[in-house]
Amino acid sequence: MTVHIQTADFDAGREIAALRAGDPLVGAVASFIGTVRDVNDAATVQLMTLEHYPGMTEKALAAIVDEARARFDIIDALVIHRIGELRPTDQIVLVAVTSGHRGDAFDACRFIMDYLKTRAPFWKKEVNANGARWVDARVADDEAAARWETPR
Amino acid sequence: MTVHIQTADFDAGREIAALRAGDPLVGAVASFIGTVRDVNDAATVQLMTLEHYPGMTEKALAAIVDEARARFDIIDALVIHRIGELRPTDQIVLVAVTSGHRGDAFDACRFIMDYLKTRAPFWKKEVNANGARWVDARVADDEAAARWETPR
Amino acid sequence: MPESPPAVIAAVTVRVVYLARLREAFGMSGEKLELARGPPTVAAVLATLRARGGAWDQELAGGRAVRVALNHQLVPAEALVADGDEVALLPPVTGG
Amino acid sequence: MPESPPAVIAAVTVRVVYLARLREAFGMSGEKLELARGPPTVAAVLATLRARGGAWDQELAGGRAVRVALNHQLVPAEALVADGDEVALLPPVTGG
Repeated sequence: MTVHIQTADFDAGREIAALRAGDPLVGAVASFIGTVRDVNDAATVQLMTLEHYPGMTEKALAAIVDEARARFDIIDALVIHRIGELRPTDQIVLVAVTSGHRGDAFDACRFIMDYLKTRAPFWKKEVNANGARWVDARVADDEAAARWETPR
Repeated sequence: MTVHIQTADFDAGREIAALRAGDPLVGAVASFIGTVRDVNDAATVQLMTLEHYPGMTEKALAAIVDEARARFDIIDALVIHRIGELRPTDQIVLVAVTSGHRGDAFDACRFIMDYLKTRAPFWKKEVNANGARWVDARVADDEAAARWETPR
Repeated sequence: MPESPPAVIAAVTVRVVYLARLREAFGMSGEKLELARGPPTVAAVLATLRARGGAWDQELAGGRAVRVALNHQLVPAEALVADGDEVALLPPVTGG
Repeated sequence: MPESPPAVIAAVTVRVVYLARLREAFGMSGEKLELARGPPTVAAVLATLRARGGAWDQELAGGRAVRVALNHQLVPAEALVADGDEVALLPPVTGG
């Protein structure tokens, strides 16, 4: 179970390969990459700055991964989240999960993303032609996280 | 929308990167890699042979991807499925989906895998210490596919 | 004969394909099959094969989960087949 | 004096951290804050800050979705704070 907060880009393929490398119990690897879109709320994004709360961020992500491990039958999980200045098409986040079977891999990967979106202390500020503004939280993200609270 | 059936291995990282390359509308990339486990039904797998029904396989996968595109708001999708002789830890299948938002990317990726598992004409034959045997279909796979038939 | 001749029913010959476990059970990957009589359906193809007995009857018994693809599309047993069609018999799939 | 002295209530001083939009609205990334009176809770921290008026009152009004992390853990408003604790005020998060 690994969590990285970094300004540097990451090689998703290499990270995913390393997560399952040599483990013959792994039958399923689910992963998610979040990237910077150039359009948000109809304004063209030129630059995005990702800020976080050092000290809490690592703990919050580790707690989310632990919760995923408690809920789902997974073998390993990785979260990499970038901070600092990002531009359209840049990678923001990678979540990868290995498991014996795909159901748990998919569930855990999505669970981690949904919780990360609502519980990990990251904030996006974007620069477009109108200036800089903090990105608003999305109600859809709260709803996505809330779905994990009720029996499915 | 691309479907490949091949004996050669694939570079998942490169394929995923190519799928989203340069498209600033992409905000989410969900992907799944299926790999050969060395244990199935308690017997140690030494070798697995994947057979398919040439001519139908490509059509079946394309139809599944089309169905995903009709159901979910996705930008692009890729399926690579290997055939021939595979060994534990080898990659079997890659499904990758790009979308503006993660919900559709996750849903479409999982939908494609669930349908692939129950509708694409592939068969696994495994060799273990007891000899060769055709792998049994899993009831869980039928159930996973059936969940997409009912409103969620 | 004073009566008019019966309507001519053209014989339907299909290409049957056996896949995976069925190919091994039947000892062949496929064959041409002429449907003897009755409506030319997928069910008729299966009935013709089962009538051979032995492995054919055993593998194609009603309880076994064999699916049928007609010209590469999964179809139900009622589907009509035409001369020259490819009818493939598929054990439950196990890819992915 | 014949009466026994009142129980000593030690003053509680916490480190308050302002993040993202709040840091900009308040013009600082954090400060030391002494809680004046009453039970030392997260709610007391927020009330002390709101009493300053202006941006403080506006940003921390009940309807605004500010969450609080006490020593890096999200906590409800009733949570007790102790001397030396770090109390961070978080706007709704937007990572991922």
